[in-house]
This record gives sequence, structure tokens and C-alpha cells, in this order.
Amino acid sequence: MLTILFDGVAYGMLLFVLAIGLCVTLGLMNFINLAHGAFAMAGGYLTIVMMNRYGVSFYWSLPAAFVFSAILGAVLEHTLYVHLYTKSHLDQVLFSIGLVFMATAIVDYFMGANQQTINLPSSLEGRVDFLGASIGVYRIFTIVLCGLLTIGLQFVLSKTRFGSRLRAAVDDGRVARGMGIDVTKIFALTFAVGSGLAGLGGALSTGIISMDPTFPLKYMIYFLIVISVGGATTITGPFFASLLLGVADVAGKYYMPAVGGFIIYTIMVAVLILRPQGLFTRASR
Amino acid sequence: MRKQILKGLAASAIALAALPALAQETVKIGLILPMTGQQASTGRQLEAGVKTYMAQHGAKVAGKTIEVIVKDDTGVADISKRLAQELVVNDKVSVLGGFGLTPIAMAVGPVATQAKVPAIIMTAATSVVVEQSPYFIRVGRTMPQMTFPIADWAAKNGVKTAVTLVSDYAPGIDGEKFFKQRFEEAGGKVLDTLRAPLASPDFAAFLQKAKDLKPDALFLFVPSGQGATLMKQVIDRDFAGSKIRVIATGDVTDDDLLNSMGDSVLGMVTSHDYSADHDSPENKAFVETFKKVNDNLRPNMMAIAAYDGMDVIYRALEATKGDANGQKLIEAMKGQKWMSPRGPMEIDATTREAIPPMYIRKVERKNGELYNVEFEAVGPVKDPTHK
Amino acid sequence: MSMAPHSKLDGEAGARLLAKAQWRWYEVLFWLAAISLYFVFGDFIPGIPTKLMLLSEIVSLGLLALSIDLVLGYAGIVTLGQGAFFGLGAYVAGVMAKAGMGVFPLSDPLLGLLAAAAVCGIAGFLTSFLVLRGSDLTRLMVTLGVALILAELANQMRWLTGGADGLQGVTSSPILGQWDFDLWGRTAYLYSLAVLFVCFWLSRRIVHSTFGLSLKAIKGNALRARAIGVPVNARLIAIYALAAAIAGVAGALLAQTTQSASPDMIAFHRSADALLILVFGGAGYLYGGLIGAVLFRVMQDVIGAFTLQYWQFWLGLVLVLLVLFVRGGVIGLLEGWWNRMTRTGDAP
Amino acid sequence: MSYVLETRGLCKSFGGIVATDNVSFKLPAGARHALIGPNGAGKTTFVNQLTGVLTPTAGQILFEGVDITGWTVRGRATAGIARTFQINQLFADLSPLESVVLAISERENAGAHWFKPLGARDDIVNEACALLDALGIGDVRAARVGALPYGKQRLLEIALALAAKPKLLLLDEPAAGVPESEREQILDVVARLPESVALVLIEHDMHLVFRFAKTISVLVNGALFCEGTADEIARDPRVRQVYLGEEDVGHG
Repeated sequence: MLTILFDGVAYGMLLFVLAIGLCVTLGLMNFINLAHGAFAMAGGYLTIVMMNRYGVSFYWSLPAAFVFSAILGAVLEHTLYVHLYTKSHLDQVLFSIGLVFMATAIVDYFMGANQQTINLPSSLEGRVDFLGASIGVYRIFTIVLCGLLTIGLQFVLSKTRFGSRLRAAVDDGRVARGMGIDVTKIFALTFAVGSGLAGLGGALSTGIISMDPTFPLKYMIYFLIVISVGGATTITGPFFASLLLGVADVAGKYYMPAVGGFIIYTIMVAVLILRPQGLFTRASR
Repeated sequence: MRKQILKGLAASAIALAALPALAQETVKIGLILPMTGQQASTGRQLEAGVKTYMAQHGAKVAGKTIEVIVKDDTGVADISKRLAQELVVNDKVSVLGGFGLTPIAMAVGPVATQAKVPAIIMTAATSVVVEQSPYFIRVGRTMPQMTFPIADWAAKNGVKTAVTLVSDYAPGIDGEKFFKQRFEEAGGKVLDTLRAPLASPDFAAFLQKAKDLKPDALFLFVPSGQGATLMKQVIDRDFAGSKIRVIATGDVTDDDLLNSMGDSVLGMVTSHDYSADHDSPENKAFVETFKKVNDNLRPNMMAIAAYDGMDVIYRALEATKGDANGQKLIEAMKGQKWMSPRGPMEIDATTREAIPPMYIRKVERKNGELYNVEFEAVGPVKDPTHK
Repeated sequence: MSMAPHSKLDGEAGARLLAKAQWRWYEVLFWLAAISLYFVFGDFIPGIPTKLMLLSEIVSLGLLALSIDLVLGYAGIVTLGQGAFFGLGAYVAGVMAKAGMGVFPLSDPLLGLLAAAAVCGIAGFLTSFLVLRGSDLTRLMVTLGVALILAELANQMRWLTGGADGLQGVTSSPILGQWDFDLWGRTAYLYSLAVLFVCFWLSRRIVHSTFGLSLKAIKGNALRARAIGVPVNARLIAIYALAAAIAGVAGALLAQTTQSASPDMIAFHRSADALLILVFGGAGYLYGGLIGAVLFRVMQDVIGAFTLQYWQFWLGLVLVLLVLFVRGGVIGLLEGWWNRMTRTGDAP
Repeated sequence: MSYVLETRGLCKSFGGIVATDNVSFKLPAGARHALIGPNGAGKTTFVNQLTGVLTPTAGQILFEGVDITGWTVRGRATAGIARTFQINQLFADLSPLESVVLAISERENAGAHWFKPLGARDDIVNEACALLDALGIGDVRAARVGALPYGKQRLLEIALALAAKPKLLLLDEPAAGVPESEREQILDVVARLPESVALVLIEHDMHLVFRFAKTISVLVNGALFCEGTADEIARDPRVRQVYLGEEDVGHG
């Protein structure tokens, strides 16, 4: 029971880190970036290449994946995405699906089509007993790391100057510009951080699942579910939504294998019908 | 009267059309493979296997030039069917081959029957497929052929209870069914049968459930190319620590992926007909050429099936002296026996089913790489479902 | 109120409105071209390969895109779940063909089409209530969610659908007991084209009617539409259900011509492809989906011929460039050119 | 005297903010009434409740003696309440003719006709043309609405409202933002509206208010501050104080 709960929480946390960048671009910049998974894939493959080809430690690969995806995000934001902010949601959807296709083919070309994984350092392998339940060390690692990230993000957004500037830029770009805030720069930075977090999520997920070129498409649906259930206007919304979905999915498959596959989709549709803005958002927005 | 004339005209038109076909100097082989999408790695291995065969044996047989046309069906059945029709009608291929998944073979079956073109099943492993068309020949293997040996081995080696975890699609369900049947016949007990969705990224719930049932062994089956994720999570769940043996068909410890799985899979026992490590001169030559032609890729069970598929076609053409007539070719394919890199192979003369040699293997480290090392030869296994 | 006397132009005003609904020469040309493809690619001319199976597939895909055009291009509902109805239609037709066991008229493809349209129309009606409110994003997600649930259902109901392996043993009977599906795809193409034309003609009538105008009005400004008395929800429900029925027919066509039905037909990429195709061709023109389907598949076929593994890259690139530089898809592009040409022609 | 519109104790609050405070209001048939008040007095909120865009927190709305409080926007539109919007709410991609044809078709219950092509009904097209001509925008009836000059768009707003043949017309700042040169045309149209239509003008422009309104209500902080004839209101010192301020009221 406790094991299942832990597995669900770890799965949810991973979903959260993978999806949070998308929440940021969608909720704060009102931009649908379905290619978000491609940045996660970039981080995942970077980890695989660094560890398997160059023998870099897993712990160093994580920040590297963040930086790599963030730079990739910043470059693409500056060259491509910046033209899309003013276009319709539909255009954004099509554009980013086009990017996903390209990313899939590029990764296939350079990395091959087969599943690739890493071997975790021995310090993260194995299981420990906790209150009588056996829990994977890596899952604990994931939970702790993602928890810290969440707190950090929440802090940055609500307590720092950058956070308040970002919120101002989002509320009304024109006014913010008038107040001397460099909106373009703030958006670029936000996008880069969002992509970087995806990269980190991708790197972390190589510890549980393996990478293949279809990753962005396969996981896109999960990201979107997290956001539509949690709403995209806060950090805490997607966070709780991820946890809910992770636990519901794992527990559902454990206790009711026959209907396990339906659970998260059903939750999503139910939430969207009852609360179109998401389960954890304030109704006023 | 008029009808008869028309019929006569039609007949002569067919005869005319047939004449140049006979005289043609090239024999075309159409391969329908998943080159993109979820099954892409399967497609790559199959294509690589064909390339290897051509590199070893050249493109000429019985005075004919062999031309291979590869089409990407992205692993989607309705596209495969269309491609098969186009290959037959436009490219006038004499043989079809490939088919990454059971439904794809099922979709192509009617085309093969209608066009009277032999179709070589290289990948699809559900038993019933081969019965869908009299022009189907299987050169791979079927689920019962793979699962019987491991079920027998488990029963003989102290495994009393087992849980099965398979992908929820036809071969997976076949695997579950035949493992349970054979294992329980041998006196074992299957405690539960778990099915994970085909596109499941997280096996945690299923694995935990299997672990909580405390069986002696956990039997696994997932499609080739998808074992890496599963094994990662199996290792993470520490079955060894709970004294649960993990056994599987060879698809899980796929040669293509094995090296990336790491030392944690050392000692895992599986059953299959092919290992890149198989000790025979035929296999040594095969692996060597394969790696040379395909950028140091390691061949897996898909590659060998494609290789043997080409072998069957070449030998059939030799037997017909280059006649690519579908009826003659399929007759020449039935009952073939030859020495394959995986050992002595045979095509059943009546059921058109492959009879591959089966082995029990254990993952070991050799020359710094992980291999499925064969330690028990089961011998040829006939598919028990065909009457 | 002191009304001004009727202006002399009134008759002309009505005629001009009516003229919008008249068939243009280029439309006739389009359909003639579609028919002529049968003779060009039907293996009648030596040296030209048969492409009728591909063309039949394009017709089915184009019909799916057309159904999306009705809801997106005219009524303004963004959907990522039209594949749900496509797949449902495919299963209905597949199950009918299988259950009919070749007994006329039970297994007749036309009956299968009607059944698919009816079932999908009802399914569309039932799910339409989910898309009535909410933003673009909510609608995208809800439609996608419905499609995912349906795909999972198809996967689970193995006894009816064959599960992940798809429906096996679908054999299509000859149409009306007369025309059997052949290896060249000749029957399949003519059949598909005829069905496409009927659906297209119906859609064309609809978008040029008052009902169609009210959809455009709702898309343009739902608040104002309500204020002038347009029953917005009823209209949206009607068009959504109708589009679902057409999508079901498209799916049924594919199932009958390829004799298969699998969860893949409901899968996300099917909906996404169709949406891409529509926007690629140009939404809101009816022809956008059809032209988009032709270009998309031909492009895939041509690119696939020289780069078997990496065609996705080029397809993605085309999409990205399209969004960045072209408004209104291929038809929008043509329209822009045409307008510029005629304008320079008018200049003295 | 029969009232075309009546509200009883109408209240609307958003969270803690009271936007409409116990408004009881009566409008006789054929009225020429103006609703005035300072910015943020709740005029548009009040109109939105009358037309059903917003649901009141408490109170009743009666139209021709029938309680319509729970009715939908469309139900009220069909019953005979029409409005123009303070900010243009038009169909940018349609032509004025199409817009009006649609409005008339809906009135005639012909909006759901899906088989006959648009323009097949001569009576509807003729009526639409006549209406557009009457409002002086007949010459641009085939143009794209989104491309029309602002003044013409304002006129189309009125045309769309009139197409429903309403018994009550709510004009929400009909001349707001219209350049001086096009202004007179709109004033003229408002002046010529048929007697049978009861008119409520929501307006800032006192010039316009005193030119047309026979009676006036003043709304302050969501509540009815005072009511009376135009003359009474113009002379009322309290109104001058709270609302009109320094402005010279007498000149209308």
C-alpha cells in the first residue's frame, strides 16, 4: 500500500517536472508549446550520451541536461518561437507539432531508433525499508529533488523581483514595457528555464524509463493532462494535479488492472467538464 | 456468344501480361517494414538482416537479379495493406516480406491470397497468422515455440509458482496463455496473469503487484525493442532480493538493447532461437558481416529472421530455376531445411510454419559485452497449435 | 420608422448572395480531375503505376479533414479528437462487415456506411455538450480526452474490437452485390470518391445556407450571435454531430477499403494528421481538407521514396514554414496570388 | 399604464462589490429614456442583466408583465429585447447584408434552414436591404464588416438590433468613439427610430441625452439616485453635484 503510494508520488513528481515548463509557457505566456517534450528528450539523450559514451557521473549529467535544454530553448525561442506569441493557439499547436516531427527525425538520425537507457549510480540503486514498505532509492531521490524544485520555483515566482516582473509582463505586456521592464528578455528567460526544467525532467526520467525518438509525442498527452487538470495559472495546481494523476494511475493499475488505463483520461474529462479552468485554480480567473 | 469473345479476349490479355513477367530478368521482393514510429527499431534490424544476406550472397540467383524494395508502413495496418497492394500491382513483386506486428500480417494476408504472391512473415509471432493465407510462410518463430521451453525449464528448476506480465496484445496474450498451459501441465501454478497496455511507460504498478504475490518466478514478455524500459523497472524493484526469479522470452533481453541494460540483468534466464553469441561458423560469419555492413549494430532475432527469410527466397528460386511464379515459389518454400546461423532450421511442409531450434540462455558478460549465452539446447520446437 | 424606398439594387443583392452558392468552373474542374485520376492511375495506361489505393486513403483522410473543417473552419470549435469518430465509424463498419458474413444486404458496404454515420452522429451529439463551453485549450483537451477514452475502450473490448491487434477477418462484400473490391483499388477509389462527393455536396449546401451563415456568425462573435437570437448551443450541437457522422463515414470508408479496423484509427496521430492537413490546405474553404490531404500524402509518399526513415523531418519543416509564412494554408496562398493578379489586371 | 419593462429590487454583486443595488425601475411603452451616471456607476452591468448576459443576485425583471429573470440571452432577444453594445460586437468576416439577413432570418425562425442557399428568400433580403438603406449604410452592404469605418460599424450595431423588430431597444453609448464628422448620421438615425420601440439610452454625452430623452434615471454606485423628466434632472442640483459636476447642463 505504502509502496504503491510512493511509486505514484514519484511518478507524479516526474510528470510534474516534465510538465512544469509547459505550464510556465502556457499559463504565464499564453503559448501552447506541444514541442515541450522535445526539450525533455534533449535532456534525456544528453544524459545518455554523457554517461554511456563519456562516462560522466549521473549527478553531473542532471545539471548539464538542464543547461543544455535551457540553451536549446533560448536559441529556439529567439529564432522561432518569438514570432509565434501573437499567433492563434491553433497556429501554435501546428507549429510545435511540426517541431516535434523534426525533433523525432533528428534524434532518430543521430541516436538510432532503439530504446536507450542509462545505468544509475549504485548509490541510487536498490531499495530501502520505510515503515515496513520497500521503496526504491531512486524514487525517493526523485521525490526529494522534485519537491525542492517546486519550492524553489514557487519562491522565485512569488518572492523575487524577477517573479513580480514576470507576473507584470504577463498581466499586461504594454504596461510592463512602459514601466521599463524588458518583456522580451523576461519571456526569453522564462522560456529557457521552462525548457531547462523539461531537460532536467528528461534526464531524471532516464532513471525509470528509457528514451526513444517517439518520446515527445508519447508523453505530450500526459503533459497536457497534467495542465488541463491542474490549470496553468499557478505552480501548485499542476503540482497537485501531477500527484493526483500519478497516484491514481499507479493505484488504479494495481487495484483495478482492467480499468487502470481509463483512470487518468476520465479524471481529465471530468475535471474539464466540471471546472474548465482546472481543478486547482481559483475560479475568479 | 459475345460473352465468350470477351472472355477469350480477357484470357489472352492475361496471357500476354504473363509472358513478359516470365521473361523478366529481375525478381523483385517487396518488404513492408516499420521504419518510423514505435516499432522503428524492428524495421531497422529487419532491413539490416536483408542487407547482410545480400552482402554475403550477392544479388544474383538462378540467373535472376534480385531487387529489394523497402516500404515504411509506420507500423499501421491499413497502410501496410495499401503498400502490399501497390507492391504487387505496381512493382510486380514476386515475394512480399516483413510485417512488424500481427495485425499487419493479418491485413496483408488477403492481398497475398488474391495476388498469389508468397509472403514471408519475419516478425509477427501470433500462431494463427500463418493460417490466414495459403501464401504465408513464417521464418521467425511463434509465441508457444518461445514460451514452452522456458516454462519447461522453470518447472524443472524449482519454480513452483509464477506470475506472468505481458503486453496487452495478441502475442502477449498468446505468451501468457501458452506459458500458463505448459507450466501448469508440468505441475506449476500461475498465481496471476497481468497485462500492461502496449504503450505503457510505467510498469511500476504491475511489477509491484507481481512482487506482492510472492511467486517463485515472474515471467515477462514485451515486444522486441521495448525490453529496456521494462528491465529497468524490474531491476529497480529488486526481485532478486525477494527471491523471485525473473524469466522471459528472448524478446526482453533483446540483443539490440542488452548492452545498455547493464550488469543488473546478469544471470537472467530466457528462451529463444537466436543469440548473437550462438557458437557456430555460420553465426560467426553472419555477425561479422552484419556488423560490417550495418555500422557495428549487433544483430537480434529480427535480423536473423530477415536473413533466413532471404535465404528461403533464394533457395526457392534456385529450386524453380528462376521461375518467380507465386504458386511454384510457395511450393518450393514448403519443407525447406537448412543450416541457419541460429542452428538447423526447417519450414513445416504442411503448416508453412517455421520450426526453429530453441535454447535456454543466461545473460553473461563476454569480452566486456553482455550476451545471452546459450546453456541448454532444447532442439527444434513445432508450433503445437497447428493441426 | 420612415423607411427609404427600396433601392433598385435589391434584386441584385439577393442574386449576389445566391451566386455565392453557385458552383464555379474551378470546382467542376476539381471534381473532373478527381475522376480522371481513376483513368490515369488505375493501371490502364502502361508505365504509370497504380495509385488508386493511395488515392482512396487520401479520399478518406480528406473526408475526415472536411468534417473538421465544418466544426473548426466554420463553427470555430478547435478539436483534436475527430479521430474518435473516425475510429468509431471504422469499427462500426468493420463489425458490420464481419457480422454480416457476406450475406447481402447485411454486409453491404453502403449499409455499413449508414450505420457508421448514425452511430457517430449519436456519439457526436452526446459528446457535443462537452465542447459547448470553454476556451480553445479546454476544447482541445476535452476532444482529445474523449478520443483517448474511446481508444482505450477499443483496446479493452477485445471481444468486439479485437483489442490492440485490431479487428480481424473484415471482408468487404461487393457494393450492392455488384462491385467487388479489387487488388488495383479501382472499386475502392470510385466508391470512396462517390461517397466523398455526396458528403461534400451536403456540406456545401449547409455552409451556403442560413444555417451555415449562423455558424460563421457564432465563430465570429458568439455574444452578438446570441443577442440577435441565434440559438448558439443548438447550432453548435447540430454541426458537431453532423461532422461526427461525416468523420464516421470517413472511418468506415477506410475500414472497408483496407478491410481493417484497429485502435490506431482512433489514435492521437490520426486526429493530429487530419487537423494538420486541414490547416495545411486552408480551413474554411471546404476544399482545404481535400487539397491538404492530397498534398500531405503525396509529399509523404515522395519524401518517403528517397528518405525512408526521415520523411518526418521534412514534413515537420514544411509545417513550421507554413505557420510562419503562410496564412490560410495552400488555398489562402492561391487566393492571395489570384487577388494580386486580378488586381494588377484591373489597373489601367 | 402598461410597462414594457420593469425591475423589482434588482441586485448584483461580484464578490464583495455591489454593482447593482436594489434597482426598481419602470419603463412605459414607447418611452424615450436615458440612463446616466458617472463612470463605474453600474450602467452596463444593469443592461447586461436586462439582456441576460449576467444573472442578478436578487430581484426580478419583468418584460411586458412576464417574469424573464431566468431567461437566456436568446430567449429575451426573441421576446423583443434588443441592444447595441458599448464596444462593437459585430461579425467582422461577414458583410453588413449577411449580418442583417441572418438577424432577420432568426427572427423569422428561418435561421436553421440548412438546405436552401442564402438569399433564396426574397422577402428577407429585401427587408435587410431596406433596413441598411434606412440607416444609410446600404452602399457598403457587400463590404467586409471588419473593414468598415467605425461610424458605419456603429450604425450596423443599431441595424442588427433593429432587425429583430424589438419592442425594447437598449442603446449602450451608440455614438461613443465616433468621429465628429460621422456623428450626426448616428444621431439622426436614433432620432428617427419608430415610435413603437421603447428606447433606453445609456450615455455619457449629455448633448445626446437631452436631445432625445424625455425621461432620465441617474445611477450612482449601482443604486437609482433619482428619476424624472429631462428638465427636472437638468435642474436638480443634487444631480449636478454628484454627476454633472462642472459641466454646463443647460445647453441641451
